[in-house]
Amino acid sequence: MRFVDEYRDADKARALSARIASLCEPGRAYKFMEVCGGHTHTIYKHGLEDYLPETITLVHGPGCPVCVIPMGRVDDAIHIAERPDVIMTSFGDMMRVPGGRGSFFDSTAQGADIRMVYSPLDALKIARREPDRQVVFMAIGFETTAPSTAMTVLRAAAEGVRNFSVFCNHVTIIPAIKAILDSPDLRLDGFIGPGHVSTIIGCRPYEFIARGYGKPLVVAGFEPLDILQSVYMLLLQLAEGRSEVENQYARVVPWAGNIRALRAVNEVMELRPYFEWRGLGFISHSALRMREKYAAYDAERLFDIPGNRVADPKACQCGEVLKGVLKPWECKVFGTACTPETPIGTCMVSSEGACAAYYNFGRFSRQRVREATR
Amino acid sequence: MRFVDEYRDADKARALSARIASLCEPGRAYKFMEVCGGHTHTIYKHGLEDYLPETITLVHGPGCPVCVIPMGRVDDAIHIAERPDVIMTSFGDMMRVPGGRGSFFDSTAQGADIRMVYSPLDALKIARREPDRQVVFMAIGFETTAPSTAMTVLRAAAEGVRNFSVFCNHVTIIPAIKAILDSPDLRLDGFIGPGHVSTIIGCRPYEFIARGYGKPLVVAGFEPLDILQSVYMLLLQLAEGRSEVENQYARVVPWAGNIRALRAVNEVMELRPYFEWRGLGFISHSALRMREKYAAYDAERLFDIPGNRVADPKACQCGEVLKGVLKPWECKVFGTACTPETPIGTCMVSSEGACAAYYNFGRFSRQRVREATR
Amino acid sequence: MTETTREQQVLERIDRARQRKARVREERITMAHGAGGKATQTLIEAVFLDAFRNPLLEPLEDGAVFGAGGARLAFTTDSYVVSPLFFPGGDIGDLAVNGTVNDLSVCGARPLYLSAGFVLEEGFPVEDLRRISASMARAAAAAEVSIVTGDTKVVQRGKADGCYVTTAGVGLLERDARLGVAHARPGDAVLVSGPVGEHGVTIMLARGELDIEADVTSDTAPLNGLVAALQAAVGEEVRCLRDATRGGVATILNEIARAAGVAVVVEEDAVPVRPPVRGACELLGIDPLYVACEGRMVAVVDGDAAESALAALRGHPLGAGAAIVGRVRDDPPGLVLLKTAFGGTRIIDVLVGDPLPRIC
Amino acid sequence: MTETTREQQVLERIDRARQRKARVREERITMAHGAGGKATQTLIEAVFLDAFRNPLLEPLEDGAVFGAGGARLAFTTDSYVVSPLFFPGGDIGDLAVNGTVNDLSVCGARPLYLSAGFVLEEGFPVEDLRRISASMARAAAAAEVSIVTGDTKVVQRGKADGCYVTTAGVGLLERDARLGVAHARPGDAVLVSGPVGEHGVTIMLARGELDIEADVTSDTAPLNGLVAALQAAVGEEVRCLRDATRGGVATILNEIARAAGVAVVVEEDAVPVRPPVRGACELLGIDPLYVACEGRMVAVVDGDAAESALAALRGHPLGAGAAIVGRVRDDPPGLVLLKTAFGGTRIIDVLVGDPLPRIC
Amino acid sequence: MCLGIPGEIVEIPPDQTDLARVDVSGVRRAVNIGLLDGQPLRPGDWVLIHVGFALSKIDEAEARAALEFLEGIGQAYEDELAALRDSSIER
Amino acid sequence: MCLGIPGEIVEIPPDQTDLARVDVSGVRRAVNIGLLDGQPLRPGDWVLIHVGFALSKIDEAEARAALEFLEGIGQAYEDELAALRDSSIER
Ligand code: SF4
Ligand code: SF4
Ligand SMILES: [Mg+2]
Ligand SMILES: [Mg+2]
Ligand SMILES: [Mg+2]
Ligand SMILES: [Mg+2]
Ligand SMILES: [Mg+2]
Ligand SMILES: [Mg+2]
Ligand SMILES: [Mg+2]
Ligand SMILES: [Mg+2]
Ligand SMILES: [Mg+2]
Ligand SMILES: [Mg+2]
Repeated sequence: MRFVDEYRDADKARALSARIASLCEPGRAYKFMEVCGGHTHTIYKHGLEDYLPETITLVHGPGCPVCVIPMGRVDDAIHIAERPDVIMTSFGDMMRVPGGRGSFFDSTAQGADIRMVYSPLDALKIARREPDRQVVFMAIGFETTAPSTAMTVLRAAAEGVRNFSVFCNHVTIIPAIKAILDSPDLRLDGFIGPGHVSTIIGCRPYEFIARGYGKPLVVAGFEPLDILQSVYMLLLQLAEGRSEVENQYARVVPWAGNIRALRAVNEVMELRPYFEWRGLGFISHSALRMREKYAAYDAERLFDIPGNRVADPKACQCGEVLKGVLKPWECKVFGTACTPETPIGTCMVSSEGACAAYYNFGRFSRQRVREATR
Repeated sequence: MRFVDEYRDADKARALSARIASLCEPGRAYKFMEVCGGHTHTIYKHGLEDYLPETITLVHGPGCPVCVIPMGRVDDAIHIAERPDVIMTSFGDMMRVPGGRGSFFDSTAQGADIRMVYSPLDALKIARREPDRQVVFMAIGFETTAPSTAMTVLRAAAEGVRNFSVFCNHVTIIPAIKAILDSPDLRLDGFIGPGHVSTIIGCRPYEFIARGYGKPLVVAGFEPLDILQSVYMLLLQLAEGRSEVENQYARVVPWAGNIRALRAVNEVMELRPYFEWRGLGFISHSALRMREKYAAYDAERLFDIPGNRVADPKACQCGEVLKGVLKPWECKVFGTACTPETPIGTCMVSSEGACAAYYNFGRFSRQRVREATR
Repeated sequence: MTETTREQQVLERIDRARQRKARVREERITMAHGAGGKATQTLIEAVFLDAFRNPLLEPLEDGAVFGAGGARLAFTTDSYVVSPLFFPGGDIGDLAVNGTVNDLSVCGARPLYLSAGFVLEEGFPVEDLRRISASMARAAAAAEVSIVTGDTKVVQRGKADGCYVTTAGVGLLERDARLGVAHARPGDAVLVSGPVGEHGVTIMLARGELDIEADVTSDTAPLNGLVAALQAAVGEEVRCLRDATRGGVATILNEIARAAGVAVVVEEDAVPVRPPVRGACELLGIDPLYVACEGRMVAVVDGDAAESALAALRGHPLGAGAAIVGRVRDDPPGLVLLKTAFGGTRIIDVLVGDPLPRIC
Repeated sequence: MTETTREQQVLERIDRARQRKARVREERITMAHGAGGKATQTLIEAVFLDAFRNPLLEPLEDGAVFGAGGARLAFTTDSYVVSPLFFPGGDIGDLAVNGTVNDLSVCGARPLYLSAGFVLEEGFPVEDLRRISASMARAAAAAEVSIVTGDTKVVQRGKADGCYVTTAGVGLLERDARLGVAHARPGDAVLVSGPVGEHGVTIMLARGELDIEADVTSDTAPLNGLVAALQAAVGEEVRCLRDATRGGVATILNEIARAAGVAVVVEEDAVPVRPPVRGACELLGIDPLYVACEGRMVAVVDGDAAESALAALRGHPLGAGAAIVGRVRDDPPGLVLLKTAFGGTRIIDVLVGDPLPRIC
Repeated sequence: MCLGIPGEIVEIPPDQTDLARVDVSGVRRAVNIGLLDGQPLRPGDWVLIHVGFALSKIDEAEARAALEFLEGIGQAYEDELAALRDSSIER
Repeated sequence: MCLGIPGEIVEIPPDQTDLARVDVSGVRRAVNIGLLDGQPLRPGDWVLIHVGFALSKIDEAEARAALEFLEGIGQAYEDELAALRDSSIER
């Protein structure tokens, strides 16, 4: 067992597909939101829509940590990165994300020292190796990633490394889901819950959705069969009149989450009163910042940052896409002015972004292809 | 008048040559030392020996500032240059001079920041442009060059530039000439005096040679006719039984020298009690160092230097060549182990060095050429 | 208007946008311009093709084919800037020889003579240069070509990364086949000559920054023998050949679809990928189809000759892992579609720049 | 033993030492290895020739000449790393085109097709790349060649100096002349096609570090027209042609003397040097004979054809400043001698590295 | 959200308690297991890897159960298809 | 010793008293004239340049005198040669 290929089996997919079709009430349209950009990526990458009846629409949610970083924060990070004493470190995903003054890649082309890392621990390693430079880690990600940042800060503190700091942009998913549930313009039938966030926070935090809003939520894995099964489980709940939090991804997600990880995050970080989400605006208690106690590791405290809000480009409809109100192709600039090589919005940059996933993987007429390959 | 081509005229040379020949006593061999490497360069570069009778031998003296720098000082300079905060600046002439651990060029290949400059003022300019680095000027040269270094230090002090310093290796020619006159193994009939040194020190300092040692000296310019004329003037003195200091180069050299320049040097530098000359050993009061007052501009005080004496390679006979005791081609390694691409001694590096001049310009049989072109 | 119709209109609008003349929007060169993807194509078309335009350059094939003094020749060049210079399975030297041998081979030419231009960084170890030269000599001998002319420049420390090599090559076209990506037509079969992505993964891991270990070695190899074997078997049926380098197999398939105005439909299951390459790509969140090879080629052959072509490739040591990976279709023109192992369909597009390691 | 005899013996010993197989003694590459002088020759012979050895490479001419498919072709390459990229009279673009055109021309070939490989530094202005490309295109048009294939690589900031260009070129030999430095024989005349050292001085001054101003512009130019004019006039009488680049005219004369085992005797007075080049060289203490040109060539022709050759060169705009500068003699073999303006004789040797500005 | 990859622990070096060598399809990397403190881990166990950290231990029993469910559905589907075929033949 | 080059002053910028623009065969560079303080300098004067400094002002009268001496020698030489030729003809 590799816990990968087993969940990419076309035969099982056909069987599930038939079940899904049989669970759909004739004439009823279903809208499920996959909260997580990882799911969006899987859906397009494997062509999962080919297994869904036309009456089921998968709506892409706000769960791409790259897509929700506002332009001003990118500018702030670049401002830090441009200091000659600084080595900025970042996940590859952030490199092309445009702020108001260009992306990290644009910045390196102009001389900033920005390096891709696979892990925050790699950034710490660079700090150890280059003691004369200030190494800043551009921390992004949801609850999945925050514990790794926290653990790295704790290790830096334990080792007394003094030239390492974190520019903290970690966000939390629950307030964003709540914002979407409260927004008037979207009717959803259920949620495909974020599997990897749930490895940390567990399944309980979603119960308000099932209880308070009456929407079923299935925490789902990231292989295509995981998602297909989750759709099946959502339809089953609807058919049976239930609205519960279920865990399709029990092989990985413990119901209670990872206490050790939550403790590490809580030690190092605290909730911000509010944080701006790209496209969604300010959301209360939706992000993390470094605690006073770890001020020495907080790039936001160590470096002057301009902290300017940058308005999204006029044409940008990322907010509507992130809320699931618009499909990517419904944005007026999609695929013409906004493409992966010239992204206007962040959803076109990250491969988890709904626009990028649709553009890169889904930009064709299924109907014509079906005809051509008949 | 360009003060150049006028002194390269072959007709006048032939006339002088005839005069010179007519002044030579039949059967007598003459040995004149051109003190200055610049003269050596001119002699070979223009093929001046073709105008001299076989009975006149020009003996090359110690007047090449590059050739006399001992290996230990090169190592010291490289030691400073290898500091990451230092930009070493140097005249092109020094770049290939080997110390015990290689040359400036070898050092740049290994990462040191060593830059060629045309003038010490250019080094000061770099210091102004790069205030975060320490800019060190590798000062070499005889009295000709020391005033320029001194003026540059005075300007740095006046402007308050604090990241500029001088690694002072200036030497003075008179003690070296005296050492040669005192050496038992050389019989000379007269001296071709260093013209450009004399622009600064004038002609008086040579009088002890004419009076005390009874050898005529003619301060000479650097065009081939200047040297030919100086030989003529020396022969005339000998023929007339005189032994005087004469100034062939009066168009450039004032009898009294340049007081302003001597003052600048005296303000910034003082005589060292002794200094090692490559090949010649320690000579008293033969070099300059920075005065205490300008300690802030003295690289020797600012940086730790190893200050090791490095013994010349065993095979090296530069000392004998610099004293005029050996002709370059008489050194056992000349042209085989010691070549411009793999110099063992410094005389093979600088184009003023007697070995390099002979190797590059004179390495052929005049007799065979005369036959071949007859 | 139904949603499907609206979507359809958007797709057509996009298609038109993509047909437009390429324009470099950036003011400065970025790494993406060298990654072999869209940015590279745009740079080449909007700057170089625009300036140099001539009928031989225009097809932007792997090499130019022309007649001179009665002979039909192919001519190509590539610059090599790989880091590290030495890596499991090869070094910049054999890479530079094989790369140019391959570009000539896929033009249908027999590679004859190579040139080599070196840009060396001051301080570069002479011993490393000897190793590189020895490896070039071995690669040249293996490919039966001679390095007949060259040039050496040295730049100051900090103005290069040790050693850059530019090779150019001249080859002779001995048969009349006119190969070109524009020649693919519906019904043709698409083959790859072996497992993909091995060179690129090897280089990524050899840099050491990712702290990942795997038994992967570069696939660098000369393809002239393999091409000869293919031509001997199905010479007339070969439409085009391309060696997969930067941008990987995906980029080549897109060039074919675009140049020939056809659709290329690839079966994900059929694309050979060795487990460690798959594992590294999973860890890094990248797609092996975009990862560089240096000894693999894509061949488009007449559909009826597919099996003979496959047999010919597999009969050669360098083609042992060859596979038929897809078919050419007429619609939708210009697109490369992937039938996923999962049974779905998606596009394989050209990347903007390098595939970036991805964590989210 | 007389002093003269002893000196003679030493000179012979040196001669033997110089005949010995070249050996690279340095452990690391230095700037001298790229300067075109002795260190470059040694590196090429001891590393590259040693590794790649084959009869076409062996003569180490400006290009290789071979037959392919019945045609006689010339093939050459050069990498360009000039700094600054733009300078009075040209830029790296026309330099790269002209340089390869010239290397083909002096092989006796008609230059036909060029390749261009670019190594770009991240951050390089796209506008500068356009300027360079436009200038390459103009130079190609002027030389009647086409740039038919190319390659682009991008390296990280700090791993190049803006833009390096490597061109290779293919030319066709239409007449049977076998040119080569080894063909010079006693009695031949040596010509240069115009004033020397203008490119090198222009570059030195354009760097701005020396704070020297002068009205000098690069002499970069395509020599194919000039070569054709010379061949039309005295085709059979031409022994060899060389374009003077790094190392200047002096280096070429030494290659001739060494390869043909002859003496070359040059008249200093006859060597054309424009006043500002002379002035800059005086200020810097360097010799114009060692300074690079990019549009001048040295021609060795039968002595009897010298005047016709001179007339042919002077009849072409690029040869207006041509001059007969010397003669080939039999003794002393391997040496280049200069009869100075002053009436003396001296050697012109090959430099170790770049001519260094000299203050003492 | 966020890329998570299953990997098999192949070694837990005794000297570094928070590091494990993990294998993904023959590819190995050191992974920080500090977030699984208190959970018994040994070679052969599978973990979910994210940015160099193991976020959770994979529960093979749960995995098997889920696959059995999927296979069950698959089987039921095959049966239905077969039934369908039979019925259409009868028709 | 040390390379010294004659150059002609072409300009003394009024604002920078210790700098002069000097021309050498059409090549121009700014040269520091601080070491010639107190000597009147103006365009047309020649100075000896060394490492960016003017070391001395060239004395044209002296230069002319020296050249005249050399020409004198040359003339005497020509006369002698002529005499020699005459005498050999006579002989
Ligand atoms: S197409 Fe671009 S601007 Fe529009 S929603 Fe998508 S990413 Fe945002
Ligand atoms: S040949 Fe070399 S070692 Fe001998 S004296 Fe000359 S420089 Fe010194
Ligand atoms: Mg190719
Ligand atoms: Mg190519
Ligand atoms: Mg290629
Ligand atoms: Mg060359
Ligand atoms: Mg480097
Ligand atoms: Mg050439
Ligand atoms: Mg060439
Ligand atoms: Mg060339
Ligand atoms: Mg290429
Ligand atoms: Mg640079």
